[in-house]
Amino acid sequence: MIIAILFIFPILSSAFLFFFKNKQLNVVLTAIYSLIYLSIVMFLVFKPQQFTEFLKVDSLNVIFLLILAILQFGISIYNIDFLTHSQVSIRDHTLYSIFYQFFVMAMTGIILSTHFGLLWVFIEATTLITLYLINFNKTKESLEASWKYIFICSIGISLAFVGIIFLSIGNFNINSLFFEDIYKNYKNINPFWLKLSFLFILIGFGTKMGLAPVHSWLPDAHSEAPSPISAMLSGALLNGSFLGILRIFKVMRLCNLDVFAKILLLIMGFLSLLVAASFIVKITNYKRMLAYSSIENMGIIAIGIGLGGVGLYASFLHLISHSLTKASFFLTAGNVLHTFHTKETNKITGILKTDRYTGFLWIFSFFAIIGLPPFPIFISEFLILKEMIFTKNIILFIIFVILLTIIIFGLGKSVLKMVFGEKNEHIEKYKNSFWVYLPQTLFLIILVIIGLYIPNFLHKMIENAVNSL
Amino acid sequence: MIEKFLNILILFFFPFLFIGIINRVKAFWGGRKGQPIFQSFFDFVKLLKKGQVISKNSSLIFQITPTIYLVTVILAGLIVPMVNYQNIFSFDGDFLIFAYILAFGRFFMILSAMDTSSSFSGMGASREATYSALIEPVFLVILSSIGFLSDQISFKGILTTLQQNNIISVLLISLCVVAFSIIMITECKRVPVDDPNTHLELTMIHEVMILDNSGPDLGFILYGSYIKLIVLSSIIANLILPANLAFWIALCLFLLILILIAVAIGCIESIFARLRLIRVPQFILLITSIAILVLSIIQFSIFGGLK
Amino acid sequence: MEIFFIGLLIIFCGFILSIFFSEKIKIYIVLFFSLIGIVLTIILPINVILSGKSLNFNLNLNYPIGLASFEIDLLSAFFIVIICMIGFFNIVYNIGYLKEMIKKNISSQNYLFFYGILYLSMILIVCTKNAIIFLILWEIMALSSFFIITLNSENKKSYMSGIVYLIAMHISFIFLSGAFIVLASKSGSFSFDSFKNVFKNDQFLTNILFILFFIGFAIKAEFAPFHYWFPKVYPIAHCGTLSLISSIMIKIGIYGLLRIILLVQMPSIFISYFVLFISLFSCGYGIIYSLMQKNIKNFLTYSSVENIGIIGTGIGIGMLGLSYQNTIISLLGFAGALFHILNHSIFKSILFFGLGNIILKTEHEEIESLGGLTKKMRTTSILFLIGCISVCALPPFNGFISEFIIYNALLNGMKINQNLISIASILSIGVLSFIGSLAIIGFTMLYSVIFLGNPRTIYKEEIKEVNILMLVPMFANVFFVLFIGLFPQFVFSFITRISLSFMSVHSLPLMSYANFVNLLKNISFINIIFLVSFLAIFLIRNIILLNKPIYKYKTWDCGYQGTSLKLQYTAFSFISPFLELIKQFIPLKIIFDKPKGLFPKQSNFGVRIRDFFDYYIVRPFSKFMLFLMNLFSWIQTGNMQLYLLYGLIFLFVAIVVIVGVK
Amino acid sequence: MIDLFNLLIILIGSSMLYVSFTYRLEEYIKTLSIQGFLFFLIILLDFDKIEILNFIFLIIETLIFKTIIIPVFLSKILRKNHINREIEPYIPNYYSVIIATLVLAFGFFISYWSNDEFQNIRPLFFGISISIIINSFIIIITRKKIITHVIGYMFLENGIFLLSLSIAAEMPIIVNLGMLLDIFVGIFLLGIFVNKISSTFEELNIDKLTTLKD
Repeated sequence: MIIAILFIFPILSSAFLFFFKNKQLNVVLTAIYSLIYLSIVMFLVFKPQQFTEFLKVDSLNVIFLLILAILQFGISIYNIDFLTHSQVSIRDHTLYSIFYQFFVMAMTGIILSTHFGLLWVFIEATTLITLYLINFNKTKESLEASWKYIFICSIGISLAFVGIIFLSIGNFNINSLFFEDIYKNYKNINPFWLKLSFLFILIGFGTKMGLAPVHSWLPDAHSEAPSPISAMLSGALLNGSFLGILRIFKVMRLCNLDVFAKILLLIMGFLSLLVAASFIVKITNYKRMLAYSSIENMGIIAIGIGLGGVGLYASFLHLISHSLTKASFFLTAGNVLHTFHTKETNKITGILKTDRYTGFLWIFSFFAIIGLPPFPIFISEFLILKEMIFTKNIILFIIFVILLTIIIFGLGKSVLKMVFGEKNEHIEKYKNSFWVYLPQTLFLIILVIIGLYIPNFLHKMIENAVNSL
Repeated sequence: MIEKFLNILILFFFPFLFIGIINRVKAFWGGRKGQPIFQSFFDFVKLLKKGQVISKNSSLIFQITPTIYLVTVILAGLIVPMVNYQNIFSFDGDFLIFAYILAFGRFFMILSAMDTSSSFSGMGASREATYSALIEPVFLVILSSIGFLSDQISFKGILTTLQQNNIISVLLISLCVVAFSIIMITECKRVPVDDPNTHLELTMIHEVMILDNSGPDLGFILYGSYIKLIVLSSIIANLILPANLAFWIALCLFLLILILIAVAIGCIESIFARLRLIRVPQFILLITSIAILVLSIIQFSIFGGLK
Repeated sequence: MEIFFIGLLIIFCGFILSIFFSEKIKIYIVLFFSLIGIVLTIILPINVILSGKSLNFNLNLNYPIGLASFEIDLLSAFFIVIICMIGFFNIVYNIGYLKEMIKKNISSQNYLFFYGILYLSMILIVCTKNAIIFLILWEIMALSSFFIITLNSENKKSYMSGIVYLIAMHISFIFLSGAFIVLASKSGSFSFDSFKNVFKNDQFLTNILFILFFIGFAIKAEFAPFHYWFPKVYPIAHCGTLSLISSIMIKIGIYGLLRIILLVQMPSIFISYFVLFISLFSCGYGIIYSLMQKNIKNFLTYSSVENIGIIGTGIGIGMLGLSYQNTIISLLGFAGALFHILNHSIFKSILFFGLGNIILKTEHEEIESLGGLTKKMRTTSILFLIGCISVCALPPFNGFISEFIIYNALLNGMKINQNLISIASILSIGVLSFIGSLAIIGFTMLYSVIFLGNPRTIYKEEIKEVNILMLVPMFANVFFVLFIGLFPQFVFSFITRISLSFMSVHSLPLMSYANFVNLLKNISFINIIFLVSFLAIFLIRNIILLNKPIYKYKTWDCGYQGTSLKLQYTAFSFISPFLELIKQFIPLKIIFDKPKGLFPKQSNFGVRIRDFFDYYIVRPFSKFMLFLMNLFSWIQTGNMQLYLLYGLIFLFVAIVVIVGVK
Repeated sequence: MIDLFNLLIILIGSSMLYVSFTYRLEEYIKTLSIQGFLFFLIILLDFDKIEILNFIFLIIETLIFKTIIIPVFLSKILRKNHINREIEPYIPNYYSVIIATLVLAFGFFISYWSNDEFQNIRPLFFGISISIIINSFIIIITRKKIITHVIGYMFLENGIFLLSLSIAAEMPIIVNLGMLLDIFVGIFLLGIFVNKISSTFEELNIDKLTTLKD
């Protein structure tokens, strides 16, 4: 029953907030929600339980739940300062908090749902909820970004729906869209329809996940959204769609069609890497750059799944690490934006000299994302490389490392240029409040711990997830 | 033991005679009577008695260099075999330390030339550095190639290897003699690489480096360069000398060859003009090809079955 | 083994504590902790070298790593001793440097913290026996060195250098990880010991893997064709950092190479010649380019390329000895290489410390703008001179000793009656001596232009000697230079013990060993005679001059009466006779604005020298890569309909494939 | 009976031809409405197969939402923004017609081609709905007005709806609910968005929305 709180609380609190419209109250309630959320998830992680027929914690989604809990906890902390400082009206402030809570709720729905239809509904719900958040700044650009976001994602989601229809055509004899039922009766599924269904769901959810060639909304939306929301999008929303893909991937695997699925995932993964690489080297807007980096990392996750074997483990590890890293990166980008008032890389130099702590967070997030130890992306990428050689895919190995090197070059060029160098004269030394550094530091510390020594419970969790796949 | 004693004697005193002979030969070609045969010795003593003029710009390096130069040359002379193939220090790879000790002296000579902050000395220094860079590898390659012929890797062993037994040996010896002569001419800065008598600074090498030295320091440097002549000539002499001769014959032949070399240098300096500076590297690079020739002949003679 | 880790922990604590204290206090905390820590750390490795017994330490870590085993064997112990000793001098120097910085009110930006991480990662790398941990530490080393290079940089272009460095380290990592993973896929484990069998069984694979490893390590160790990164990176770092990097960190690359050779046990002739060839190439390349550098930091780092080449030559000849199964050669080769590693880290420290002092005081890095410092910084100039002589491998200092051993290995290599190896050895001797004499050109130029003569520019402020903390490490290193130069036989006996571990035959014919010790005794004897006779004659000279008049007068200027600072010989004109000989092979750009008209006002002459590999290979390649990436840049046009079209096309093609394939 | 079914489906498919032919946006909306009504007829014909509650939902969705509310809502937006025709599409309309025809033919072809894979649904459902989906994609891609994109999206939804009707008997009710919600909220937001965009950008043209690019 404890799961119910996760859904009931935001509804009640947003109703409450809607009537009172007080900035302090908004922040406090959001923070309370995130704290409750975190503690409940911590409880659930160690004692999985079923809420209803439709919502359940199983060994696969528990990882996603954990990531979401930690992420939204950190981002709620960040919100404390982010919203109070910026000049927004009380109405917007309240709506932001409400939608933020709804977003977390919908994400929880995606993660916990046990039914393809429900999963789909929740994913669509996140699209609609985040629409407001992306358009929060209400500029021309943000409007354009949110238009592209909603349109492309809606079409993608519709395609995913076609995929679900195909699935139900294929499993005519089972007549159910519960994961469990499908997994149990996998022998009765028609492979032709299953393949079609996988393709459509992959493209549909892949749109939301940001896999090339259907990634195109992602840079726009990520760059125009407020930084905490970009962090949420990158760290949580993309994962949610990935979970959807994993659910259908398992069906493919049971039906011995995983070669087909893996080839598709590999193609999309490498396309994502290629796209990310070709844009990261020339980009001039650092938030867009981070968005492309998200595309890259989603590509790596897809490649990991596509390789199978240790790659699965690596993918999950990468998922966790990427969420935290990218969240930290985006939140720091928020600090930078706040200090320098520009998203142009060329106009920013000397972050270290302007705001030393932000500078260090920025550069460490960079190192975390390019996979240097002691950050865990190193391990996940290493495992993926290992799997490539173990399965004798030398060509893939070479392409992979070349693209990664280009990406590192592109990211590093911008990031280091911003961090080092002379201080901008017209920008006064800015002292941010404690709250905008805390979450990033928290995330990075967690990452370093994972990178140096994967805790046993996490290791087991990932292994269970891999086994359940 | 007596050889070692003789070696030291030759090393310290023969140089003056050697220079005297050269000067006499040059005087002969010039139709003059020439200076006394030990004039260089008298000059040396005179210089030792004098005081010094030191450049304001110079530092300690300028003052220690002449001593270092002299010491290195003498030390090199102790390593090189002279009378009856005997040298004072003999061990495997001693020719390496020979080359490197000479290089040490050169190192300081260059520094001292640069120390005066005169642009003329700098010119000489840079030329000296470049030309010696070209000859040092050749020196080592030739010696180690000969060493390869007989598995000897000490100076003594290498120089005794080549005997006029067969046509190959004679060929090698003559090539080596040519090579070492060029090395000697370059190292000691004689004609046609450099002319010790001219005083046109722009074209000189060695003389221009020591423009600012005076008094005992100049004496040390001159003495050092005389000894260097002897040291390098004795390598040539030992190359030509046949092995296993009786001691006295060997000694006499050795001295004879040294004197012949002095005469030859005198003749060359009288007959030939100094090369243009641009041609000098080409002249020096000639020995690189000789070295490669020596190496290939030796390789061919061993692995081609000619031995 | 515990005491070793306790030592490391103490060092680490010192560096960690440095974050929390103010600038003035933290340097002493670090000094204190690292002194204690290093003493504790160095005990066991020294014991290992003395006793010859290796130490083990196992640690069970979580999933991707598994069993992490650390072992201090002879090779590791050797490197640990070098890192600890020379590294300690580096710490002292850097603390002195920071003291000067504090005077200038410049924050050290957690420099010491990253310094400590780098220091520890290097120590741990050399004793780990697990490939994954090796790679992790390798990357941590790269990361921390990145920070110490870039953090305090005042250079505006420092970010570009930083990224070049990162990319270079990443490429090195890729090669290494690829090779390690292939090995692991054959052996089933990431532990070093399990790799031995793979190497033993598959000759072809061994060759390929060795080349991969070699490239990976060579990028770190700056072997010539793989060195492209450092001319861009080093100028931004200050010399305290560079001395650590150049004298120790790049040796970790050599360590990796040696470790792989230890695992390969019996390298094939092909890879041995490969190593020898690359090393000789990098010798020549390094020294020729070092001559032409305008930046004094780059001068020294190119000279590191040369010295790494010499080390590599030793390794190559040692490997040839292994493949021809000749113990003496491989013993001498490896011993020479190890000896040169030690020597290079000693004299390179001196040189970089000296440069650091100069740059700190004059704030000039261009070689052409220095001069006349010997009158202002007397101690530094003398110590630097000793470093210069040593790096030119001239007796009686330590550089000569190691080169002499390598020469001896080559001379012995000649004795193997094989066409190829004899030619190779003789030519190697030629190349080595050639680069030796080029080094003389280079370092005489460097020293004389920096220290001798008159200043070429007017310095900002009065130049004084640096503080004592910056001089002490130089003195310590000079002591080692002299000690090793004069008494090489003592150190040699330890080094042969280490180099013996490369051979499966662990007993050397006593005869030949005694021979070499005698040989070195001879060298030692000659060196001592050299010093003594120099002192004696100099004394005599001074006695002669005692009552003679000594005039100080201006330099004789051949009658030309103009005096200008610019009339001095410059660095470029010094090397131009040599440059004339090789200028066809070097991408030179000569900038020459001729004086025009009857009354010419301004004219200009300059030469820009570019690195061959950077100019002809790396740059075109990276441009090509960027061009390739640019081919795809039309994707994100901003037109949403196009985005949908991509999806549609992808969907359509996939459907056709599915329906078509069935 | 089957023939009637197929006739209705083909009618829905052919209505796309009309859409690709016309310039007038009012006609688009009318077609949308007609399609909704045709769906209603199909459901009526399928009366016996569907359980009663689900049936009622489908009736409401098709007859009220698809036939009345959405078209009315859209035409309101049109009138409010004074848009009535689609000018200068990326490709001329006669090409659009040809392409639409080809796609429709392709739909038939697929239905015929993969006949043996269909154990449980009518082949024509599959083929025609695929062709509608592709056709609406083409409309979205070739037209420039944002409102046309919204309408195109509605056609896409209709295609999917047609597909889902093929298994309406098996689909749990929650999915229909979700779909309804999706369409409702989607249109609601899209409509608001069109208003917002028109007030921000002055002209409802997609060319204005290309500032975010790399």
